[in-house]
Amino acid sequence: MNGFIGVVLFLILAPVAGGLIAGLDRKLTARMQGRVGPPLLQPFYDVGKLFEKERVVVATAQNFYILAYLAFIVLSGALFFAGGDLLLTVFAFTLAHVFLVLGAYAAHSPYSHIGAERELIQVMTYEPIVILAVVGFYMVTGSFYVADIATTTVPAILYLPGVFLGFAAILTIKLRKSPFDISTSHHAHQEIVKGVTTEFSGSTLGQIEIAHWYENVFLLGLVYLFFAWNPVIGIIAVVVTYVAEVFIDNVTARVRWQAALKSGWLAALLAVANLLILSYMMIGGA
Amino acid sequence: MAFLKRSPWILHYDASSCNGCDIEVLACLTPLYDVERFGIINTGNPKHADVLLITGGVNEQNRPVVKNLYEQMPEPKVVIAVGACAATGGIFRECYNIVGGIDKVIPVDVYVPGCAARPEQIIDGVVKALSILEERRERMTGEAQVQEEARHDAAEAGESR
Amino acid sequence: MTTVKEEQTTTSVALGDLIREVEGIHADGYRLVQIGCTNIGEAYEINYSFDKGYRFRNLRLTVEPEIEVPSITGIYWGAFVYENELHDLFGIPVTGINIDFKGTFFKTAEKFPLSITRKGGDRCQNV
Amino acid sequence: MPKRIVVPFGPQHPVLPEPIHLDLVLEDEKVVDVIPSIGYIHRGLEQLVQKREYPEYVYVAERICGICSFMHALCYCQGIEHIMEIEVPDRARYLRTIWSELSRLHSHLLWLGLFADSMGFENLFMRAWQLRESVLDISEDTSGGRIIQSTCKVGGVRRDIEQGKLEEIHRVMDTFEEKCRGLGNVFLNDETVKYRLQGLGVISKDEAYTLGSAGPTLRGSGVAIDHRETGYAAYGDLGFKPVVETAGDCYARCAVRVRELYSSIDLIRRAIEEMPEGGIDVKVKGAPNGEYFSRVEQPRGEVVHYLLGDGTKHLVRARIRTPTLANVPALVKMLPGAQLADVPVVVLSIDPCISCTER
Repeated sequence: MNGFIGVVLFLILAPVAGGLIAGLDRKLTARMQGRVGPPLLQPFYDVGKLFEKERVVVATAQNFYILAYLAFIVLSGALFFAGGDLLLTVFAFTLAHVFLVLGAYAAHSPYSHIGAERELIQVMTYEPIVILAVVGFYMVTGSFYVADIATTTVPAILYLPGVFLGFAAILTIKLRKSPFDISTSHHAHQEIVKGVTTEFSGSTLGQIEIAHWYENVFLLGLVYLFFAWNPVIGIIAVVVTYVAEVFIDNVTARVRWQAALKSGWLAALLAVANLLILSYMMIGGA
Repeated sequence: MAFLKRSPWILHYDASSCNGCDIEVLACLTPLYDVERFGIINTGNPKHADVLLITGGVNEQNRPVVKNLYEQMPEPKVVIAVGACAATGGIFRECYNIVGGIDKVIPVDVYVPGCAARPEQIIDGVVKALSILEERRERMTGEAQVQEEARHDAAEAGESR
Repeated sequence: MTTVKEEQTTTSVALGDLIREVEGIHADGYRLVQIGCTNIGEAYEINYSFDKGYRFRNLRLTVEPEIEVPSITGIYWGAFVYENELHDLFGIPVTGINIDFKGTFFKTAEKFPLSITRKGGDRCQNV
Repeated sequence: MPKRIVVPFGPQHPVLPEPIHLDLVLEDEKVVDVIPSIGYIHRGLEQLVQKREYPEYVYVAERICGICSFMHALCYCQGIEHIMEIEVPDRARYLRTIWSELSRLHSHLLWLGLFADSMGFENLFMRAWQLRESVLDISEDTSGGRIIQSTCKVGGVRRDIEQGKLEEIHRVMDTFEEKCRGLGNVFLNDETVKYRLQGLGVISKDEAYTLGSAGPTLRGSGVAIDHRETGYAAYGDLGFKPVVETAGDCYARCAVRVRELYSSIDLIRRAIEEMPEGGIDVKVKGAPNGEYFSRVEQPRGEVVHYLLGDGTKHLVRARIRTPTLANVPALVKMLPGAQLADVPVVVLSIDPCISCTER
């Protein structure tokens, strides 16, 4: 029953929260750049506008793929907030991005194709860490279920500091921020125009935006899990992490994809080392 | 709901201007003028843009590019000609390679005067363009409704027969 | 009182001697500043300008219309921008350019707008 | 062999403020060949000399390019003055120097911003342009125009800057320099910026020299050529040493421009301190008869105005060779081997000014 309420709340509240977070993000970014920035509700205006625009379809298949992308992002978030299996959640999340890549490939534009290739590289970069994080949670709490992990009394962060740092590093990829905004960027201009989203316009682009809101809420949920033993600290940690990501966006240039991949895997190594030490301690303790 | 007025995304193109107006267009985005306050973003991607800010008197080589950009933008859209050259060809109107004004190539909605046009003037031009954009949107939804009703009527007529 | 520390010299050069002269200048360690052309009514004056330590040397080639001019890109690689310009704006046939745009470097409304004889023509010379 | 694809870059592209088109031949993301095509801004304004009288042509010269506007007017006026043997009053020479260096400051800050944008460093773009506004304020205060100033004319300058205002500019320069140094430090010391720039688009000293490059592109490769050394306007009195870096990569070109900011600020200060009294223009009679290759150091490098007059009010020919055109061959040599992500960075590292190039 609790799970059902979680799903309903997520479906309704996540886009609201995601949009507000995006608005705060833009405001904060503007302040860091010495500007006033847009109104808080700007992301909602943007998406509203996108749905008012004419539908221009470059290739018919792409709309289907984007709808599937949105659906699977929502599904993975829903599974998460229902307290479901974290492994399943992560794989649904990956599948969603495969649809995004397919959508970008369906359009005939070199920018969109290069963006799609880079998106795949990004998936390769962050996937190991996400899986390692799930393994870490299992090692600490003994369960793959979000419901168990969220109600644990064990401070996961103390056991998984390396995993958390690795996760924070790849979070800039997922939030599409510098230094790792190589496949598409939310703010800055790029050599591949808008990368994966170049060929999407109107309501299709609006769907991508909404998917991004759901995605951000889900990712911040994952951050929360590291601190779940104390909800107050958890929420503070989520806010601090997000502000730190915005800050990093504003003090770095974009790197090349090779460096993004390398950093991602270095972060993964850090997480592996963390887990190895953890398993050694547990075996030693047992 | 009129979201369009609150979120005009801009595409800027330099069609043979001297750069003066172009750097002023860019200056609008930066901290002193900061047009993001009004939800204005410089997208650089015609497929995402609502407003085409265009400078310069258009030369022969630019003519197809300008047309192409205009056609790639989804409706509703507006075109703002920034600067004297974009209005008439300006100081270069007698040059052998200048067509003379954006309106010789694509329809223009708002003309921003100046050589170079100042950022305040450009922002003013964008604000003016927004009401035109809103009108276009209303007409577009209106037309869609009319079409929908016509289809509905035709369907009903078909059933009753 | 302005004192500009710069000397300018201009020497005429015959078409047959152009390449040899430019080779000499290159050997002396001059860099290429520009190649420019002037339409002087019935002929073209082509100025090849070089500089070394603010000594400005200018070779002036005077050619009738339709006369082929050899490219100096074999000596100064970067000269292709100027030579394509000579062809596209003045309609001067330049032979042997390393990167030959064949009339597409400057696409003008009117072909060869500054040419004496082929103004408005549309046939590319560098085929 | 990897599959080759051709990616069109421009003419409309978010990182390019002006249209230039490059066909990039890529293997995966590596550039193997590049074919530039230009002409999107070719207006044919050199021809206007036959329709405008020579003093009026200054307005056209100013609009060759909106960024180096003042320098073009200066170069043209100095050329006419040389042909007509006009001696410009000392105060005018100093005022010209101040406006020239203000243009260089605003141009370099503009470039630094665009360069940061090309690396995906949006914050730095905003900061550079924010700083640039204080230069534009001075320029607006002294001439009425933010970008096109119209202060230079044949025989001198059109406006004077009164003593009080000069002192104010001198004062403003202190805080301005401090902020410039802060900004410059980020460009020269930030790790991600260094990572993007060092070793990228290398042009050796000899190559830069024989390719005929100009300005910071040339000086970034270790060649100390700066036309201000010849001492036109007031540079001869003020003394001047070119800024040189030796690495020849994008970082070196960036460093040259950053350090030129400081040297420009210094020149403005000294020009104000040594400002002579007197008139600001002389009366110009007659018409130019003769020819001259007038050269001035623009922010992007040396610009050449070849002016030919036949004793009438209309010149026979004005041929304008701008620094970007001279830097195109170097660009064609720099790009192959770079990653697609580096293309905007390399292209911007020569500070392309397409309006200048194509006239």
